[in-house]
Amino acid sequence: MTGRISRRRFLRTTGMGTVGLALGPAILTSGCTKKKAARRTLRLLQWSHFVPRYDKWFDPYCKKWGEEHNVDVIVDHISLSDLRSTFASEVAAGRGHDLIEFIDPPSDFEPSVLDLSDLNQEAVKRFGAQLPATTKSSYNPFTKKYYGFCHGWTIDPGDYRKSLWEKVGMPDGPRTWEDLLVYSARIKSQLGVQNGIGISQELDSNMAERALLWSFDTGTQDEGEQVILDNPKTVEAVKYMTELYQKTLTPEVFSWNPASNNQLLIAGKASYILNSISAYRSAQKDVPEIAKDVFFTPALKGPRGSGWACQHVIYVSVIPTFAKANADLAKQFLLDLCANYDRAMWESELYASPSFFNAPVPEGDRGYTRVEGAKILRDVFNAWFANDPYALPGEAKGKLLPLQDAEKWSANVGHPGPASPAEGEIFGTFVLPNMFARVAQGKQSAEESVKQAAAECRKIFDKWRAQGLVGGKG
Amino acid sequence: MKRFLARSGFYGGLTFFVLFAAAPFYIMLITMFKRNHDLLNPANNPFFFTEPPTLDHVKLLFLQSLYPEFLLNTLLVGIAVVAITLVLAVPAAFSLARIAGGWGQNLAIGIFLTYLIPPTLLFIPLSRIISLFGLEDSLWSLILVYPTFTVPFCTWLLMSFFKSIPKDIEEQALIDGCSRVGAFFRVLFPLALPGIVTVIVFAFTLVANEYIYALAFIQDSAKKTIGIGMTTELVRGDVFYWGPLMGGALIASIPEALLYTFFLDRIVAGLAAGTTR
Amino acid sequence: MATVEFRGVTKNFGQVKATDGVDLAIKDGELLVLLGPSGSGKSTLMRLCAGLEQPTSGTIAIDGVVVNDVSPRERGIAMVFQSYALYPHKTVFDNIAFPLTVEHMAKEDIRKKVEWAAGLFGIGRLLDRMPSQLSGGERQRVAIARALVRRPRVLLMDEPLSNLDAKERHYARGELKKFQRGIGVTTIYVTHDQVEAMGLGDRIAVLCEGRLRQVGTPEEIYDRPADIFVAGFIGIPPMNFIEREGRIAGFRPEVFRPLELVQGDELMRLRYRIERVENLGGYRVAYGVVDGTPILAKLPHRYPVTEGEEHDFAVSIRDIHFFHKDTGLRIEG
Amino acid sequence: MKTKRLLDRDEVLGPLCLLPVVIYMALFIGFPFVMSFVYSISNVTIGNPHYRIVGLQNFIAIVEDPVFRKSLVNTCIFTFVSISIVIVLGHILAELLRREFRGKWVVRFLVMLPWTAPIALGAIGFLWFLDSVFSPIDWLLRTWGLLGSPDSLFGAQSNLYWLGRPELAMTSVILVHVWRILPLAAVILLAGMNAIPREIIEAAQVDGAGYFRRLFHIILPLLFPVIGVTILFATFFTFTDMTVVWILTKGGPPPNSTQVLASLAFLKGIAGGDLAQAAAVALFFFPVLAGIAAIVLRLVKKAVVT
Repeated sequence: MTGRISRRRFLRTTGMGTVGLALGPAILTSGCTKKKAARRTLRLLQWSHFVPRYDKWFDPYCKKWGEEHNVDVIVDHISLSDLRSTFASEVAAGRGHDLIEFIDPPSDFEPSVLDLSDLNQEAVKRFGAQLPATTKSSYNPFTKKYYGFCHGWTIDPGDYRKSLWEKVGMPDGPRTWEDLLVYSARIKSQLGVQNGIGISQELDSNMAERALLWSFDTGTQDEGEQVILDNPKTVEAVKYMTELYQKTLTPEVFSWNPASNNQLLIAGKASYILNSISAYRSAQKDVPEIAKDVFFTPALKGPRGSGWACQHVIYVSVIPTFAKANADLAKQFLLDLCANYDRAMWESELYASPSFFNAPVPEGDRGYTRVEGAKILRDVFNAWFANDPYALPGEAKGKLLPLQDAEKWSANVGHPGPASPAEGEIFGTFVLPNMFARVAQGKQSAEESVKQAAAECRKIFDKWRAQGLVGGKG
Repeated sequence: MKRFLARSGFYGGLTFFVLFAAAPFYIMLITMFKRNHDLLNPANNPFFFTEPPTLDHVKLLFLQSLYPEFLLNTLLVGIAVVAITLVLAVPAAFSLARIAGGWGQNLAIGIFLTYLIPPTLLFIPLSRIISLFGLEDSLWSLILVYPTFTVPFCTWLLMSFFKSIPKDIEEQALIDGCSRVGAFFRVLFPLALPGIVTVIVFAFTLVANEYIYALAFIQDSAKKTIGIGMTTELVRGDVFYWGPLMGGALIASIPEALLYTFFLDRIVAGLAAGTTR
Repeated sequence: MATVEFRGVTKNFGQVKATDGVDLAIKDGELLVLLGPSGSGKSTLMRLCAGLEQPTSGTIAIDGVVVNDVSPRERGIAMVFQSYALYPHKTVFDNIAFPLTVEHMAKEDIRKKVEWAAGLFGIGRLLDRMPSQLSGGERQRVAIARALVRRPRVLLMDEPLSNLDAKERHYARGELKKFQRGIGVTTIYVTHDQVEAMGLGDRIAVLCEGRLRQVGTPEEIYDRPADIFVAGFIGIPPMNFIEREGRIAGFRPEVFRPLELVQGDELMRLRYRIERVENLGGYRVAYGVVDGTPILAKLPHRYPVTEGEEHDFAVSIRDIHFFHKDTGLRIEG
Repeated sequence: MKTKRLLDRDEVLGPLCLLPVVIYMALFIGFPFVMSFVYSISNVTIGNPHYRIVGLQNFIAIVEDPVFRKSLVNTCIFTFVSISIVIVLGHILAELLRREFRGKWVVRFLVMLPWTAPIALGAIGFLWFLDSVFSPIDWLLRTWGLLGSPDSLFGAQSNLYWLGRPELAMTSVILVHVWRILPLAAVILLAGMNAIPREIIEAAQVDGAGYFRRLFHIILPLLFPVIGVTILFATFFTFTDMTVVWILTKGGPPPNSTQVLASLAFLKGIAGGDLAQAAAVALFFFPVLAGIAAIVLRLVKKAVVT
C-alpha cells in the first residue's frame, strides 16, 4: 500500500481506461527496456501483515536485497486465512512460490517441503540459540526433519482496561485465572462491561483455550505426542471456563472472528481480552482515549501456579520441494532477514519478536533512533518494551514492560510437545473451542465433552500417525 | 376502502423489500464516510454521522489501495469470460436445441449436473491443469476456469431460448440461400439477442461473485479480482478496515445493479423464452 | 424454370413412414398441388424437395439432376411457409432483399429487384414496415414476394392461404394463380383444402398415408378417382359408397337425384329415406339412408321432399364409379 | 466449398458444435471431478500429493463423525428453509415488480443490489450488520426500547448476538442467503409470470375464480417449470456455497451450529489438512443431488410438453 507506488498504479489503471492506447505503449516499452539478461527470480508468498507499515518496509527491503544479490524478488501478499489453500493448490500444481511464510506451523506440508536442518544449524551458528518454542514449531522430532524455519513470533498477552479494574480494586489487572473470574465478574455486574475471552471457531479463541489448558497443567498431547486430553485437569479447566462464561461473558463470544475481541476492546465493551498488542495499536489509531486505558498482563497463572500463553503468530517459512532450484537463495534470504530483525520488530510496531534474541544488531543507519549500547536484539527488545516508542503522547510509560520476559511464558501450539499435523488439524477444525462451548452452553457435562474431544483428537492423531508424520502410540 | 387497503398493501410490500434489500447498502454508504472513531463507538447512531464525515476511506480505497485495479481486473476477466462463454455455449445450445435428438437432452441434463460438483475442493486438482498451461498467477487462469460455471448455465438458458424461436424462420433462411451456419448468424442469432443479453449479464454476475478459484490461482495483488483483492488488502490480520471495505463493496455492486435495472425487461423476456419452453 | 422428379422417395421418421415410395414428376412451369389430409406426407414431400429433410431412400431430381446431397440453398428453390416465416427483426424491404443479400448482389440491383417484386404484389408502400405491423394478407404477399425475388427454379408453397380469412383466401387464390401463370415458375403447392387444389392446380397429386394415390388434372381427379380414398376425399359433399354385386359403387351426391329428374338409359334405382335436409342457399343437402347405408344427396333448389319419408331416387349408370371391394382400386368399365 | 457442404450436414454440424464444450468440460470439470473422487478413496493430505487408494474408509469415517452428521442436517435445513422463503418472497416480489408505479427504476435498482454485490463483500457487510456489539439492527431495537433494559421485549442484554446463538446464527445465515438469492428468483419468476398467456388468466377470471384459486390452480401449475428451474438453481447456489457461512461464522457458533457440507469440506481439507476426508464430504451427496436434479429436470420437461 505504498502511497507513491499505488498512485502510479492508479494512474496506470485509469490511464488504461481513459487514454488507453496513448498511454499503453509508453508503459510497455518502459517496462521492456528495464529487463536485462535472464536473472534469477525469488518469489515470496506471505500474509498481508496486519501492520501495513511492516509491508511498506518489507517489500522495498526485498527489492533492495534482490539488487544486492542480483536477483529479482517478488513478494505476494495474501490474506492470512488464504495461505493454506493457496499453498495447497501450489503443491498440487507442483509449481509456485519459492518461499512461503506461514503464521502457524505448516507441519502437514512436511512431505512437500525441503528439510531445512542446514539452514537452522547455520542460523544457530550465526545468531546463537533459538527460542525453544519456535524450534518446536518448525521441527518434527519424530521424522527428525526441519520442515520450516521460524524467524519470529508474536506475544499474546492479556489486554485490560485499567480504569475498570481500578474500580474493583485491581489496578494492575489480573495475575491468575482466578483473579480474572472473580474481578471481571464484579466489573460486569457493577460496571456492565463484559470480559472478552472467545469460545468461537476462530484463531484467537483457539489460542485462549490452549493457554487456559496449559495453565491448568493439561493439554492435548504430552512431550511424546501422546493424547492426554481426557484427564481431571481438563475437566477442571472446562468447568472454570463455564463459570467464566456464565459470570463474565455474553453469547457474543460464540460468534467471534479474530477481529471481534479487538473491536470489543476498542468499543469500550471489554474489561479484558487475550490478544497480541494489535488490538491496542488499532485503538491508538482509531480511539486513543481507549488505548490510553489499555494495559497488559503476562500469562495468567492457573490453580497450581503454571501460567502459559499461546504464541499469537509464529512465522514459519518453508521452501517447497518444487522450488529446490532456488533453495540457496531462499535460505540466504531468511538468514539475512534474521540479521535484520531489529527492523522487523521496529516496522511491525513491536508486533513481531525474534526467534534469535542473541543476534547482533547491525551497524549503520537502521531507520530508527539507535538504542544506546544495544549489542544484540535482546537489548533492543528490552529497551523498546521498557519504553514503547509508539506510545501516544501523554500515554502512561512502561506499559509493555510486563511483556519483556514473554518468551518464558509463551508456548507453541502442541506444547509441551511439538507442533504436528495432528495438532494442526485439531487447531484448524476447532476441536477445543467446541469442547469448551458445548459445556458453556449447557449441552453436555464437562466430563462428556472432554471425553468426546479426546476421542476426536485420538482419531486425528491416529490418522496422521498412519501418514508417518506423528510419533507416539495409538 | 378495499382499494385503499390494496394500495397500502402494495406500497407496504414494496417498502419491505426495498428495506430488506438495501438496508445493508445504506449502512455501507454511511460507513464509507464515517470516521473510525465515530464508527467504533457503539453508542453512536449507525445510520448517520455523529462526528463529521470524512473522505479518508475513499482516498485510501482509490489512491492507496489497488481497488481500481481490482475493479479493472474483474472487468477484464468478466469480459473475457463472457466472450469465451458465448463462443462455447452458443453453438452448443444451438446444437442441443436444433440438431441433437434424445441424446442431446441427456447431454443437456449432464451439462446442468456439473453444477452439483462443489467447487470447494475442485480448485486443488484444477491447479494442476493451470500449471500445465503455465498460467499460475495470471488473469488467464481465471479466464480459463470461470467458464466451468458460466457455460452450463448459459448453455441451458440459450438452448431453451433457441427452442422458442420458430423453426420455420431458420428453414426459410436455409431456403433463401443461407448455409446452416449462415442461417444461424443472420437470423437465429439476432432473434436470440434478448437471451444473449441475459446470458451476458448473468455470466458477469457469476464471475464477479467467484471467490475460491481466484484465491487459489492469483497471488499477485495487482492481478486480483474484486472479491479476493478487497479481503486481502482490507482485512489485515485481525483488523477489518470497515470504511474502505464497505465503500468498496457498495461501489462494486452499483454498475451491475444498474445493468440489471436497465436491462431487466430484456432479461425477463430472455428468461421467459428461456425457462418456459 | 425446371422440372422436379421424385423417384421412389421414402422417408422414415423412426418407425413412421412419412412418405412411402413416391414417384412423381412435375413438369416445367406447372403448378402442382399436393393434396391430402393432415399426416398424409404432403408437407414431408415438399420439405424433401426443399432439402430440409433427407430421403431415407429414393432420389429427387431437379431439372434431371439428382439433388439428394445438395443443400437447400444450392437447389435454386424458394419456399413460402404456412407461417410465412418473415424475419421479425427485418423490415419488409430487408425481408424481400434477404435472399439477394445472401448472394452478395450489388445494392442497387437488390433495390431494383425488391421494387419489382413488391410492385408485382402491390406492397411497395409497406417496404419500411416491420412484419409485426402487417395484416395477414400483407404478410402473405411479402412472403411470396420474397420467394419470387430471386427467380427460383421451383417455388414451394406450404398451405400459404390457411392463415387468411375466407374472403381474403378467395381473392388470394385468384391472385396466386395469376402470378404463377405470369411468371411461369414451376410450383409445388401443398394444401389439405380440395377447393384450393381444384381451383389452383394444373394437376393435383393426392396423397394418403405417405403414398401417392393419384396424379391428374382436377377434372381427372374428380371424374375418374383412382381409388375409394381419392373418390371420398374429393368433392363436397363427399361421394356416396354402397356395396353392389361384390363391388363398391360410388356416386356423387349431385348425381343422386329423384327418379324423375334422372335422364339416361341405364339407371340404378334406390329407395332413399330422407332423414334431414340442410338448406345451403344455392342448393340443399339431404341426409338419408339406402338399405341402412348413410347416403347424401344434393337436391335441386325447390324440389319438394319430406323429412322422414322414403323417395324413389336413381343414379345414371355412367355416373357410377366402381371400386374393387378389397383393394379399393377403381374398376374400369 | 466442401467444408461448407459438410457443415450443412446435421450429423457433422451437431457434434461439431458440441465438441468444444464437451472437451472443455471434460478437461476442466471432468478431470478435477475424477480427481476429487480418487481423493475421496485415497489417503491424500494437503501437504502430500503422493497417495495410495484406501477404499471407502473415508466415507465410513465421516459417516461416523458427529460433525458430519450435524453438517448434513444443517445443510438440509439451510437449503430447504432458504429455498422455501426465496420462492414465496420471490413470488410476492415478482408480483409487485410487475405493476406500474412511480419510481419503479429506483426500486428495481435497490432490489437488485444484493444479487450484484460480490458475495464475499456482501457477507462482510453483513458481518458488520450482525456484529455482536455494533449491529445497527440492535441499535435500532435499543432505540425503540425493545432491547437493553429489563422490561424490553428481547431482553435486558445490550445485543441480540445474532451470530453467537445457535438458532439466531442459523437464522442469520439463512437470512443472508435469502437476501442474496431473492432478486434472482424474483427475476426468473417474473419471467415465468410474463410467459403465461393473458387469456388463460382472463378465462379463469371470467369463470369466477378468485385470486387464490387462480394462483393455486392456474398460475402455480403453469409456473411449475419455472419454479422447478428456479429451485434447482437456488438449490445449487445454496448447497454448494460456503462463502456466506465461512465469512459469517466459520461454521460456528460452536459446536458447528451453522456448519454445512461445503464449509466442512473446506475446514477438513484446507484448515485441517485431510484432503481425502474432505473430498468424501464434498462428494457424499453428489449421487443423491444428481438424482433429484435429473428427476426435477424431467418433470419440468414433461410439464412443458403437456
